[in-house]
Amino acid sequence: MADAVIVLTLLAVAGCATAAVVNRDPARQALVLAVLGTVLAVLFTVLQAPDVGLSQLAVGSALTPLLIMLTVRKVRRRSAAPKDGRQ
Amino acid sequence: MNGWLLAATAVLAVGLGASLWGVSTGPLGRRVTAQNLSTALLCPGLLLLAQGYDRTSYVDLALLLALLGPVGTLVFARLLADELAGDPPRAWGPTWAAAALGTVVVAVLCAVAGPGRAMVKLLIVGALLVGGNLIASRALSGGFAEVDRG
Amino acid sequence: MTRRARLWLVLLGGAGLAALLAAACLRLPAFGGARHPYGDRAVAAALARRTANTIASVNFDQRAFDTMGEMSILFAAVLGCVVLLRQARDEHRDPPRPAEVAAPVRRYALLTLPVALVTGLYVIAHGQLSPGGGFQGGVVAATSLHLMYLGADYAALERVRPVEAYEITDALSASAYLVLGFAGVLAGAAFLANTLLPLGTFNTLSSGGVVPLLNAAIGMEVACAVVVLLARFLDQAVEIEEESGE
Amino acid sequence: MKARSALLALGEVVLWWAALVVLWLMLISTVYTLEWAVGAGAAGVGAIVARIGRRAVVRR
Repeated sequence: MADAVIVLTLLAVAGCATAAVVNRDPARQALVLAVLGTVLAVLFTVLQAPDVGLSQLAVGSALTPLLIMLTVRKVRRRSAAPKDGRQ
Repeated sequence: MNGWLLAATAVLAVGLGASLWGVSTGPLGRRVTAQNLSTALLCPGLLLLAQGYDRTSYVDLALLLALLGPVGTLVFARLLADELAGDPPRAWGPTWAAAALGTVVVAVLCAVAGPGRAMVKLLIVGALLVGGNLIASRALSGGFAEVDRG
Repeated sequence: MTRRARLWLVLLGGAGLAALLAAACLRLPAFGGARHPYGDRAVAAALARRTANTIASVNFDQRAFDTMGEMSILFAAVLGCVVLLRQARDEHRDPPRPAEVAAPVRRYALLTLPVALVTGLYVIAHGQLSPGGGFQGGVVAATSLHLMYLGADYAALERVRPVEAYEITDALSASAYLVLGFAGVLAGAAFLANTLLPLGTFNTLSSGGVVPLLNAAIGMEVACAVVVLLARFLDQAVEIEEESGE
Repeated sequence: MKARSALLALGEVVLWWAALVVLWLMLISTVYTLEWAVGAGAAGVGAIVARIGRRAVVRR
């Protein structure tokens, strides 16, 4: 019974990772990835690895979304600018 | 398996299911809301896990999630402001429900911890969690309306 | 090299890797046991050096050389980003207009920034005592500074974050790690050997000999590296315009 | 006037510093001299950044 929480989080990680792959829009992928980071941190916690969980939390919850969304913004501006001259 | 772990499993089951379902389906506004709620629902789960494993140092995980989760939502609110402007997500019902869950969990854990520095730390986590989520919800429903770019 | 020869080379290398992995897997300890030979030895060594968090002892004492490699990877990766994302000749800087953020969000950012920064420093300082350490705390401290961008605008962020200072500190803290390693050599022991400093009292900030110092160096390095990395990304996303795009 | 604004700035930094030292003391488990010193230093960094950040937002 004590393993129920491990099974639960493992299933959630598998589902979340699949959702991240199935989504094709980068912004939506970044959203799923942010949730995946948090879910992975919970998985590491229930596996008694809080150091790794903290690393995952620090990187996955804010830093990775920020890097991805900044890249998306740059790419969108780049493809939008020559067409109508608007940023 | 003690009661705390059972409670943590229940909270995590609800939190993981709801945020996973919300973030992978539906319009963009609902997905961003689900990302915001994932912090509010999983952080109480982490606090209950720390109590269930009887390791006070695991509270640091909940502290970091309460600090950084809303920051992640602010990232999306800021950089997706254009897309969200047309149909700002106003999910105050789920937001307040998640805030209530966080408040109840923190209150119960404080009652168990008794007065002391551990209790104040739990209160700090709770304040950061609830405040951060309410602010992030506010930011999603038009907090960056005047931001065009930059 | 022809396509065929390359394919054979890949197959040969893959087969060698597979053979080595299979040989290693056969000698692994049994799956799912409560005890692990490496775990037992690592915990004993950590307690002998009076380091409360075994992970920190593995990272900064027993396998400090590995951590040096990881630090160099981060350093090189950030250096590569700085070179790739620099302002090219056909681009110019166009300072973004100041942004109007809703007042509660701005106040939240201003209040949370110092709290998150201090929490990051707490995670760094207590790396050898509780879960956490230089990497985790460094990322939190670096992320906290970017609340200025989220809660205000890019100009406000640039005022709390002079990039040049962070670039210099990044290099200085990376070399501080090396200097601490060579101090062991000068003292007559090996590179990065933990024989330099007294081991201190168990479960205090000064315990573990050189571990807290290496931990602090990594924390500074990671924090500065993340700030520099995000600065390049932000420059590209917010400020740098192509000439044709204007 | 200049002295007054300098005093106000100092007061703001000291207030932030005190609040952040209290935060540090709540985060840690045992209190001793070195912990005080490290906490005071970290709180100092946080207080100065808080002041610079607020000025960066207000002075626009």
